[in-house]
Amino acid sequence: MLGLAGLLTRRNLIFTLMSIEIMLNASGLAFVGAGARWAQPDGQVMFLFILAMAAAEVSVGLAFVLLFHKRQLALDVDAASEMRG
Amino acid sequence: MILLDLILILVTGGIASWIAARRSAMVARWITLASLLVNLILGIGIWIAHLGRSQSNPARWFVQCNFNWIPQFGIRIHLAIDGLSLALLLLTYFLGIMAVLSSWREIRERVGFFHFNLLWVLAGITGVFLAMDVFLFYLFWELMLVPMYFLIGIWGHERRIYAATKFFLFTQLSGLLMLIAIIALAILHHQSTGIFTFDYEQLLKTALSPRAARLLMIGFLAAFLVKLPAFPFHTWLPDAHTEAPTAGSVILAGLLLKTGAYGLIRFVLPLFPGPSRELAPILMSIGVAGILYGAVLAVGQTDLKRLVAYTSVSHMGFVLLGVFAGNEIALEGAVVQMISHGISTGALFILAGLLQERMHTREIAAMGGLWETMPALSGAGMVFAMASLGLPGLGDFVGEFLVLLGAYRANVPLTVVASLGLLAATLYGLRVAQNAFQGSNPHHWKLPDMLPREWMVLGLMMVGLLWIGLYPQPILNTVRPSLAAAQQSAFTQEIVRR
Amino acid sequence: MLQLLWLVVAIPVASATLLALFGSNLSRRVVAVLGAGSVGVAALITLLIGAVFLASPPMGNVYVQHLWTWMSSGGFTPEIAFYLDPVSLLMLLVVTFVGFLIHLYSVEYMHDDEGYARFFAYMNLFVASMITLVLANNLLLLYLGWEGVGLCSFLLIGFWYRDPQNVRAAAKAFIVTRFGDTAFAVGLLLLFTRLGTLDIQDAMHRAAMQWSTGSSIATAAAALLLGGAVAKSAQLPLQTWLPDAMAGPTPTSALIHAATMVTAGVYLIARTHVLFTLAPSIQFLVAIIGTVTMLLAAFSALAQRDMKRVLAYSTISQIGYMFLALGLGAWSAAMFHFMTHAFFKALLFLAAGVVIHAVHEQDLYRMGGLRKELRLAFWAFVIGGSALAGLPLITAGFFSKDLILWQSWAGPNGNAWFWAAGMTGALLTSLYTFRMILLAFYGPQQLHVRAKSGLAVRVSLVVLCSLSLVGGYVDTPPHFGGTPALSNFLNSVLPPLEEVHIGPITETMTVLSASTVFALGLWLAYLIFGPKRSRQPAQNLLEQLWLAGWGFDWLYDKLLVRPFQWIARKSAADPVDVPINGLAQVTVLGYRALRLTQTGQVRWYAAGLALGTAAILAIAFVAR
Amino acid sequence: MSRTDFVALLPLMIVPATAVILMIAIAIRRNHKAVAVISLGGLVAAFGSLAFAASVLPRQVSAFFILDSYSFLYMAILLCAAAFVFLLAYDYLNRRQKHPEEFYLLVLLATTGAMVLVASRNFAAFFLGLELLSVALYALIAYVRAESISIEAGIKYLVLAASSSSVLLFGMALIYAESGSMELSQFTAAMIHSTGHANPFLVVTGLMLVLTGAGFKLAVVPFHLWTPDVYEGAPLPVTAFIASVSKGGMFALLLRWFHVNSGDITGVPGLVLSILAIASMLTGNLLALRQTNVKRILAYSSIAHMGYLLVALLAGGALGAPAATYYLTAYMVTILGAFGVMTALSGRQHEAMSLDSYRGLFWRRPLLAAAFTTMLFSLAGIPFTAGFLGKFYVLMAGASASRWVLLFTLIVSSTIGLFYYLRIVVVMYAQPEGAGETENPDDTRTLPVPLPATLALAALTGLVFLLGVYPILFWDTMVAVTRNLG
Repeated sequence: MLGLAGLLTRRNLIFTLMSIEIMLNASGLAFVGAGARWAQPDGQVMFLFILAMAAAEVSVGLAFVLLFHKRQLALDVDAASEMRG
Repeated sequence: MILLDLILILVTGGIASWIAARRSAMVARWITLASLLVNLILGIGIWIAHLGRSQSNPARWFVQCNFNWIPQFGIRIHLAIDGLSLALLLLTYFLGIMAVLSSWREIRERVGFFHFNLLWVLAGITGVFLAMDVFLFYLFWELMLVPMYFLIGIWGHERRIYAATKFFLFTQLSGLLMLIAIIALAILHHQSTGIFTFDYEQLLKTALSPRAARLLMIGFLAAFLVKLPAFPFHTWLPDAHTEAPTAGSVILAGLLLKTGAYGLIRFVLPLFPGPSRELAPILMSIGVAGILYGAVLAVGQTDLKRLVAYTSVSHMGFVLLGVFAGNEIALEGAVVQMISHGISTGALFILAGLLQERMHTREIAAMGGLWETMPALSGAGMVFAMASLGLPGLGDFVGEFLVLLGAYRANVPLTVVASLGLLAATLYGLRVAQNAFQGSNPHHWKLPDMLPREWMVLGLMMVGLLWIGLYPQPILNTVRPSLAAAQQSAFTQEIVRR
Repeated sequence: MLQLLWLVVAIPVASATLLALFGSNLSRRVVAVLGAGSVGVAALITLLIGAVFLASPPMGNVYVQHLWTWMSSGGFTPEIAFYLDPVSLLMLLVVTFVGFLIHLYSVEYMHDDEGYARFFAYMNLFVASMITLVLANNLLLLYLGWEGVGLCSFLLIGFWYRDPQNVRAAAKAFIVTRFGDTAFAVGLLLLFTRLGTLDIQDAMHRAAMQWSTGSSIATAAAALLLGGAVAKSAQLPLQTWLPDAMAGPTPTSALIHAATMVTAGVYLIARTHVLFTLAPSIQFLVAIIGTVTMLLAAFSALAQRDMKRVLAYSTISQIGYMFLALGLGAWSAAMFHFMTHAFFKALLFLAAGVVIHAVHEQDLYRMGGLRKELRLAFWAFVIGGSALAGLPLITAGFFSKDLILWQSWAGPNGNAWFWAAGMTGALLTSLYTFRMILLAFYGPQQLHVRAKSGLAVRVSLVVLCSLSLVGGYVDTPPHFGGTPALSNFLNSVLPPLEEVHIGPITETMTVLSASTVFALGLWLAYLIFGPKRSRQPAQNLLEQLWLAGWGFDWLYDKLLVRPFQWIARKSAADPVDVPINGLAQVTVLGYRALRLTQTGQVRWYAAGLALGTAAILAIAFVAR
Repeated sequence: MSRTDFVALLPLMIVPATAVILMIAIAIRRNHKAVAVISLGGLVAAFGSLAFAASVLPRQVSAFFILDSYSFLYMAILLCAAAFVFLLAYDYLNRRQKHPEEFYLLVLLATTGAMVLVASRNFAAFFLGLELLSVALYALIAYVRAESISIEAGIKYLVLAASSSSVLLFGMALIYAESGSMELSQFTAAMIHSTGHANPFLVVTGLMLVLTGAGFKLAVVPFHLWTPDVYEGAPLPVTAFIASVSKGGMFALLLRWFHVNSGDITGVPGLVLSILAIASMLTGNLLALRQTNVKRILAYSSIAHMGYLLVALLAGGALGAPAATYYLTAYMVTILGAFGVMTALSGRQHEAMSLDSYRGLFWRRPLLAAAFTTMLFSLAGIPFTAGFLGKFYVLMAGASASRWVLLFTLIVSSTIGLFYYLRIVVVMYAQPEGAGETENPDDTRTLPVPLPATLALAALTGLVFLLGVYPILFWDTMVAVTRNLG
């Protein structure tokens, strides 16, 4: 999926978050589609949930981005690899 | 109930001496000694109480105690004692006392914790010899390891960590294999009878398909052969024995190895009669291989304790040979061998300990000509060396000869090869006796001879060996019924004489 | 009276224990009293018992004293019980008596040695085990004594433990004999498994019942026992340990390596003669071994420089005679020769001890002309020597050897070859004996004598001298009094001597030729080694070979010792450990490999997530 | 929504309610002690309400929640775990945090999430609970702002958790698309006959994707990569929380919906799960083999332990579920204890992570060391500890389902595991020389263990032995509770 690709390729944290967003929405879309197939509202309900959650996630994520930026003036994900092994 | 006490005394004694050690090390030592003495006396009491019985009445157990524990799986705290357990228990406490006395001066720091571990190992061993519930047996089997691991790992010599870990891993892996076998056995019993039980006597009645029996037996064998140790699963032993402190080596060689043999006799033979008969030739050959391999490697060693360790491999090979030879003589010989090997090898380790205490080395090359400075100790060394090379009149000979005698019926060529072990034994026996004590004294050692305490320890052990060597009958009478019971199922008909 | 039998063992054991435990704190006097006294008492008791036994023979000439059942397991019930019959009585008398004399001798001889108490402890222990061996009523107990004497011999050879030479010699003796012992042990296994008992009498009886003559089992059993006997009695091919065993103190050599222990093999075979008669091939083999050993050892004795080594080889050769006798089926002849040999060989050794003590030298070629200063020793040597060489009529050795020689022709298995070999042996014997005496006591004196012998030594020497002279009259051939007392005495146990081959060789002829070879040997010795001749040892190759005891040592060293040591050294690091440590290595490698996956990079982790998902999807669909 | 429903939901409400109260409290005035007390009180109240509500079980509240003895049991366990986390955290926070109050808030929320997971009955509830848990965790992990590694850990966890949950969602979507119902019981159906559907392709894919999501939370190979970093980066109490509560909640759900009582799991899901289990057991233990950072060691070991749990899950049958439950409980107790000791040993600057900081511990702080030893042995499965009986039950279950391959992997890998547990033990009992003291003199030796932590540790150690020696207390209930699953 596009989102995944983005997640893997882009080094910039912002982009990373965005691609996560995309992935979430994709699955949301899938729900809607499924809901449509069975003509049930549940799909849309689920989609709403997902949106809310995505929002929450991204907000926290952005907070991290700020902190991280403060620390090492960069938005490079790979910079965040102190811990390994 | 008294059986439970045997264990509890040791457990509490251990804790007590740990606490007491904060005040003074001496107290801790005395507490340990006392609790062991009490147990020894209790054991002798049981013996006296049932001396006559062991022949006369058919009842299997002298004393029993049996409580519920985990009812869902029919796991019970079932302890019982018969001749075999009794003999081994007496050995346990005897050697335990010897171990405490021999480490009287050797252990200086953390005395309390040392004796705590010591007593807990012995408690575990006691449990192993008493447990008649297979699950409980496994618990004690494992309980032995942990304190022993600490004994080696904390008070051991240079490569103690390596040795201790190796010991633990070997025994643990093999133990887990046994655990699976135990569980599988219980489940099979459950499937056939609908009741969950781990009780020894119940499981004896389990009907097993030959294939299942063989697999389960292999599970049990894994644990026991590693513990015995049988070639080629022995490599943990030289390291552990060499690195352990004196007391540790004594208990390892004298008792832990015996738990393996005990397991073979108590569980493998009666639980899996069929496979034991099928696999007997293989196992006997393993035993013989161990006899020769251990002996040859012993000759090659330069480290005194390591040498003695390999002699244990050789001696326990005799035990394995005897257990699966499949007749009364060999089996009884195996038991005698277990006991006398416990004493003789234990004594040799104590001796090595005394030497290391004085010379701060275990290298045989660094010794030589010690006779002129320590005649008494050297004399003792000579005696025990002779014992371990199987000199008639001393314990080991009786065991080995009976084993060979029985094995000869089962398998002539193997026995002939095994008797070459006696020859190899001469070589390492002389290596101990001569390279350490005789010859010139190139390093000009001037060392104090044995102290009264050390005299007492080694003297008692000599007496023990002489007793077994010249009049083993009491032991034989004590263990005979249990061995017979173990065998009836295993070798219903003795291999016919040709 | 006979009930005292157990004391004969118990007393030496007791004193040995006392000496071992407290010897270091006791005064030499006490030690001497304990050490020699205990054996003396044992000897006295033996005399009493012997007297009673002769005066009023018990039922069937046998007295058995049961002490306790050693062990009892699955029908295997060896006892600690003593069995007294003429044969064991004879052995018992010799052991305790010669034993006592040698102890007496040692009281003085070892007096200045630091290990005085230790020495007597070992010696007493030896006497005890030897007596056990002799009196054992079952083979296991006999084996106990057998190993016991082996141990004591080991301890005494290495008595002066500071010299690595001695230590090595001790080890050699122990290991070589242990070869035989192992064979012996296997023999016991076989006997019990097939006969169901190790009680000597029962076993022999059942064997005679169950096994046909020449049956493979009987052969095997006999062969195994023979293995034990060969090693103990230093016969081919296991004779190599005895010459080195001379490293021990001289009394030890006298008692253990001449008079008693080394003849245990003879005793064993005599005891189990039934087996050997059931296995003719093996019995014949015994004769062959005896003959060959006798000759080879005699040649070696001829080339030795060391006085004690000469005696050692002569011992081997004389035991060869006994084996020959056994092989011939002349059991009582073997016992007879054992007895006389015990007397004169002990005498020779003790005398040699005196000489060595006096001049601190064992090399014959450095001695010479000692006869003036060491009169007693000289006469002891002359008497002992002529007994060994078989000086007709007046020495014990003559009669016993003559009996064997005659049997080697006339006996059931006898033939001309054995007879001839026996004669050659006799010739060599007298040759090397007188070589020794001439070299040591004639010619110019080179060393001055430091020590004179005291009372104890004199007494024991004199007694032994007289015994080696008169000891032979207990059993004389027809022409000379003809009182086969000993043979008759032993007949209740050992089958009587029979004479199947008559003519062309007659007994008279044997006697005469024996006497001639004696004289011939003496004359040759005088020619070659006499006072007038050069005193340099000939250096030709043959003698070198003889000196080295036919190079057996060299052979065994190459064939057995070195290969084994090599294996032991190579495998010391326990090859089995390698694969196991390898396993450990593998796990560590696994760790290293997996560790690489923990890069710490989010994107890599995300990729891992994706790949993982892909993987399980793949599995899922492949599996369907 | 009737009154009984309300009663039944009580526990699920009290916890978030407490959170709300906390918010207000904090807004009014910051007071660590008070906050701690309130939150503990909340947990206790919730616990009590469990007992109270137990009368109306079992009950299905709306399409979202299923409240039966099973979910209640797990809720109870989770609540206790959270309580222990509080007790351990209190002093830790005192020592190294200016504003420790929000911690409780977040933990309470996360706990709520976990409880929702346990009780959830359809995809929506599942998703809600999961996200509630995760989002709270993001914050918690990066909670101690002093440490840059915490932030790193936070970012990693966020990115990965988010993407994994999106995968999970997609999977659910697919299943929904195929079956047309949001019921979690679809899983069970799918487990049993994934081929039975009109379009198995979708179902299987969905199932696998769901597994990915779940596997990520449980840190099962190959979804484990985050574990060590997050464990290391997160503050110790949080690590303890992740290890116990978040995994516990997730596994409870998995056990409920993937467990098949009729017998063991077979077919494709069975195969996949087995592979995951084996991979986890081996990988986890191997990765920990030479680690020198205790936190990471425990992280890796947790991977292995999840593998053991999967074995029980796979075994199924009458024994599987209770065995898994027992093992999980034992594991939670033990791991809480282990991290508890580490927390108690951690000073102002450093957490006691490096192996060296444990050198000779036994001779300085015998009791703490003894407790730690107990925990390690329990993890290693030495008899008389909870871990052993847990393993024993798992083996029983596996053996009765005759899943021999899994069992042998289990014992082999746990032998490997023993090695590194022993390494820690050895260090603790080694002579107290070496880097031990010099590195961080302020703590580990002088540091007093405060009352709450002491209580918690004592209780946990006690529990470990109780679970190890007298299992009857728990076993029966677990059997009863899990009887009517799947």
